[in-house]
Amino acid sequence: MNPSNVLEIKGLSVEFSTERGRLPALRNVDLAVPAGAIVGVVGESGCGKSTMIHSIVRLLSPNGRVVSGSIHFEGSDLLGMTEPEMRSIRGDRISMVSQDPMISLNPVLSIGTQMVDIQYREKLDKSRKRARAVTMLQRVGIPDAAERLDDYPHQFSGGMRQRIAIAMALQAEPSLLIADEPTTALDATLEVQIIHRLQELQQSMGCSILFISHHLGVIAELCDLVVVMYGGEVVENGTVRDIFHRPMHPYTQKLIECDPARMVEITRVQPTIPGEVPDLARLPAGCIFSGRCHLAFGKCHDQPPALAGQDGGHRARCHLTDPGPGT
Amino acid sequence: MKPLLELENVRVRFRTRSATRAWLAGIRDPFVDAVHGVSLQIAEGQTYGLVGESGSGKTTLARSVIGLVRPNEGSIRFEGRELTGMSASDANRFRRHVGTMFQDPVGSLSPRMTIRTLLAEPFKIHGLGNADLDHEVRRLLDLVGLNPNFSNRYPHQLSGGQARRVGVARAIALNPRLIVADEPTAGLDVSVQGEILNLLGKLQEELGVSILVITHNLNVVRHITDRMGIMYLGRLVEQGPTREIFRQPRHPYTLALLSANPEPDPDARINRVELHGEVPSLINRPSGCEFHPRCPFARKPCADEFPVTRTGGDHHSFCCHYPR
Amino acid sequence: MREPSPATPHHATWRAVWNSLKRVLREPLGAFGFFLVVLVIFSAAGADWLAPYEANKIDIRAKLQPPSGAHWLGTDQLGRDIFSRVLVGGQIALKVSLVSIGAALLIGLSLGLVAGFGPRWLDNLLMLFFDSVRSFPTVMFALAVVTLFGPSLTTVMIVVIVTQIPIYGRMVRSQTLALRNAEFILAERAIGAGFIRIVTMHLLPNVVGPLLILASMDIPFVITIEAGLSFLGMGVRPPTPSWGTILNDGYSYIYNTAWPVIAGGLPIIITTLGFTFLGESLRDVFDPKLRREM
Amino acid sequence: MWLYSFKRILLGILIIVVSVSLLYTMIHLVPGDPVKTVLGPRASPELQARIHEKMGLNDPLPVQVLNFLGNAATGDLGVDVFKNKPVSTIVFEQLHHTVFLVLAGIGWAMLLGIPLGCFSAIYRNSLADRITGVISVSCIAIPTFVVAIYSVLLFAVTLRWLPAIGAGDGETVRSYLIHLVLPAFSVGLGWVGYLARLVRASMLEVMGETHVRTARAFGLTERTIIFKYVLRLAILPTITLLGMGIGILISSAVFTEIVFSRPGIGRLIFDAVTSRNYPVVMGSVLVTTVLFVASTTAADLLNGLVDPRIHHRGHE
Repeated sequence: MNPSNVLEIKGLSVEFSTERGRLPALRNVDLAVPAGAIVGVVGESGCGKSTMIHSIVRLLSPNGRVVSGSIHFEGSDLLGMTEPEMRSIRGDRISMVSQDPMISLNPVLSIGTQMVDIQYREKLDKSRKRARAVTMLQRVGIPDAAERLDDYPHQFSGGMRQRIAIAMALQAEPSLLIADEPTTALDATLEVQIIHRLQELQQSMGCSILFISHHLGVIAELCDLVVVMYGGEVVENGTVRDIFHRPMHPYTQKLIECDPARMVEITRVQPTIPGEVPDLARLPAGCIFSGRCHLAFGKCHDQPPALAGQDGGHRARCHLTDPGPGT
Repeated sequence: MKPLLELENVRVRFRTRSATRAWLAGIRDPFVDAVHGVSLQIAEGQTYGLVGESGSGKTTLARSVIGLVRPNEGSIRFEGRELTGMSASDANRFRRHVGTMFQDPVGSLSPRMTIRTLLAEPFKIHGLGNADLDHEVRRLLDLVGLNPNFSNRYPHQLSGGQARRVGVARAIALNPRLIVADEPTAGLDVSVQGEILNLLGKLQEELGVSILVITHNLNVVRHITDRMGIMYLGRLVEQGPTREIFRQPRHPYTLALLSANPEPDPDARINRVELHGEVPSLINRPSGCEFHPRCPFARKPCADEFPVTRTGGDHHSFCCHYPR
Repeated sequence: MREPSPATPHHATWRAVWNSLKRVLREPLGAFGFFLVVLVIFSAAGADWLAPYEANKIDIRAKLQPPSGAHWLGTDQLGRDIFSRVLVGGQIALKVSLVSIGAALLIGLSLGLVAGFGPRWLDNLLMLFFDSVRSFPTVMFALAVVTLFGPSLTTVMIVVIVTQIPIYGRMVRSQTLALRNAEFILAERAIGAGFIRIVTMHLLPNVVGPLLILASMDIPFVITIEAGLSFLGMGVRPPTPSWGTILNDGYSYIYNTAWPVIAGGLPIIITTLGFTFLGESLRDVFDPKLRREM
Repeated sequence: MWLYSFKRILLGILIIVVSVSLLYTMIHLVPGDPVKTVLGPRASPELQARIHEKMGLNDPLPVQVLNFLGNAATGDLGVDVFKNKPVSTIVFEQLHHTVFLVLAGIGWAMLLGIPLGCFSAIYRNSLADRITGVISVSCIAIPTFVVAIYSVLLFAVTLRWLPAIGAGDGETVRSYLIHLVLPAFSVGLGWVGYLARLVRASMLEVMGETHVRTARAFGLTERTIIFKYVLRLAILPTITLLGMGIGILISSAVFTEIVFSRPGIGRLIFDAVTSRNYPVVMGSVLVTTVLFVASTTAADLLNGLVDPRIHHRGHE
């Protein structure tokens, strides 16, 4: 493991057992989050983003199972830890903000109670913990934080609830924050407010962020490094400029092309990616994207490409950019 | 150009409490204005985009156009004929000329019906049951680019994009003059969004329909609409030609909304107008210009006086004391 | 490419029923429940020619006999063959539950639709009615009705119908309210579908399934009420056999012999267990929320 | 919150008024003179007239209903013309037996059922959970009076461990309690199953919600998550069910009281019905209805206290 990385995932494969058989939701996923960096994960629905973050904190639903691979966090393998060891990391060293603020807080406990509860590791009395909670709420921009500490989640708007969720996640000053589409449920003007707040807090605390989103604009604005996922695989990773200015994988190229915000010229015919996301129960033999790729050639349909490129730098899983061994 | 659809001063009020409850709580006017004083026109063959954040009243406005919500004031004219206060049978005849698409691609299809039944339904409802329905169903599926054997499937067996195509097919089944599309791209992946937008564009070219698009996605509006309107707290704060508004937004809210749209380019430098606070509740509308508590450019008169609507050339109008 | 086959909705419905039945039978408890229910239905339907004796034939000399080859479940205090009485009693219990649940379903469905679609005041009025009937505990209500009309099978059915109406009515109402503003209903209204079309073609198909499952789970409850009232002497009039009267007769002689009591109680237990197990697994199969848990 | 409570209590009173009026009307719409039924066909016309007058049967029906309700509100439930005793006295002589029975029954059901449900939810799909499930469902399915009879057969007749008849000699608490064991067992058995199933189902539902995953992601201990974050929500439907349960049990106690020959309100109504003693029927039905509505109302109010989403509704 590279010591400058907070999180390093190597060869992670995850399966779900369902009525339709075993679904390989993640296959051979590599990902690294350097200390102090914001890493964005982009991908469309069903690409395995959520499965990946649930594997990191080891909260996969009961029918999911890690088949192979390792997840190293600050030097130790998370997959090899006992449950109490893992619990001591959750919420303290790694914390999470989830997608829908309306359902991610307990509805019958006041936010003060919830924020005090998550500080159970600290040896402080309750009033000190409450004071810390107020400070944190102020930092994320909750007006009248002290007066509202005993309010319940339903008394806050969606944007406020997401701020509270961020405050809770950053309370313990974790070294890694996993943000799972934290602004998808919010309106555009609120989205901007919250992203900026997140950026400020990240800079002042110096933590790393793993930021999951399908919104390319947000990724481009916020992240330093970007990982592109498709059908349960990492198809490309690199710096934000690599990905947006020099995309190598045809999927990445198409995805960026498809974003209507990208197009300077107004056009009535939008670019699209024809075809459908592959069915996990019947994966193609070759490249996962071959069925929809406009550049696919013979080899693509029967040989899966490897993730290749500069080590630790810009890499793509494509036969076009990686001619393969022996050539 | 002759307007196909004309809205004048439309106001839709919703009851917030029952009469007895309001009386108990001492509220004299237990209503909110979900839509207030909205006037707009859509010409034949034109695409109009209605933009706004959640709670801005854009969906309510669309529902009043298709007759699901009855406006309390104002008039809605379709091909010059007044729709408000129309008899039920006249309203039904009018519905033949308007196709509707709802937000949820799968949820807006009746779950226990096959696609075939769903597509044949408009014909049956409007007394065209003796048409060759199988032929019509195949024609519609073909038109929206779906394989004919989809007709035996049920809505939950479709992907979001496919269900959306069925929604489009239903909307155009009776050759309408106007399509009202509420968030046509909601819940779809970027790569599929384009397909639906292209489909709408193609159909518009072939059939010459007008489209009213309701969305929060500015990118969609920018590419497919001719004119657009921006709603805030139930009012239309700015409207005009789409190019014009994107080039030079005049209302500060429009400006904030446009700049809140992050570009997929790490080097794009955005002069962002950031708003304070959150959208106020409809029950407590701010005084004066209703945007002033959040407006970064607000000055003294903004808090007291309601701004008049001004026009800035080419039917570009905005409702602000100090337009940009 | 294959021509689209003109699959009728009926086709699909039967296939769906068959598929769910297969899923029910795969679970041991579901299969057990199904077996018991089939057993009960067959024995009730065939009671007339399965019963070895005439159910009311008195033979004082052979009273209170333990089970034997001649009397499989023994005889009661009047020497009547308990096995025959149990079979005929089952017929009555099933008839009462099917007829009264059917009637309650129809009335509840209509009232629920009226409450869901009607004006606010009517909704409030119906809800008040539902709540009032429900707050009249079933047994109290039964006793009150018996005071008025005297004990009879009709009384039992009236009691069941009136007490079940609010349950179905409330459920249909809440479903209707939830679906009334569902997007697919709005979409139908937008293309001009009339009220009757919306209710019959779009609302009912989505309400009836859960309602039938609920109703099937009420069958044991109704059988219990019938047996209970008959046990109290407020249901079926003697000498007509009912599981409740068999139990009551036996209870008077419980210190003499245990057989009549056991024979009267077992069919009740078998039937209620069968219907409950079957209903539970039907609900598991149909309720996707529970299935996801598995 | 107080607006909610006020509304809920008002609704409860309204429900009582409506249901009792319905019953009263029904009784008086039935053909035949209740007095004749009571006194028999050979009673003298003078006596009939006197009883008529005494029972207020000469007034128009709505007046009678109003009078009955008005009197009931002041605690006057009318007079039992047979015994010439106030109905309220008769009812309250019997009521406590039923209340003890119900509380004992639901008490042991709670003590066993709720933990059982929690256990099943925590170890869901384990063998123990499956067995608990089958037993719970069976407990629900078997009717109370069958349980009562079989328990008499087993524990009183065959094993002779416990008494089968009566409520004790009325002198020692011990004898009262011993006589309570079998009735309370039969009354509560079904509720063990109910509570276990309900607690299990609602806990599983809550455990699947996102906020529980959030709590896990903060590393809270499983103990805190189950007992503070899950149970607090999962218990809400249980409170409602218990409220209904007490009401249902009070009314269905009649079976247990008949089987065990116990005094109690169920038996009182049963006897009154068999002898067509209308004033006693009306009075005791009113009391049980009030108890039923009171317990469901109390459950809803308790729910309102525990659930902040209801609690704060008045402020918005």
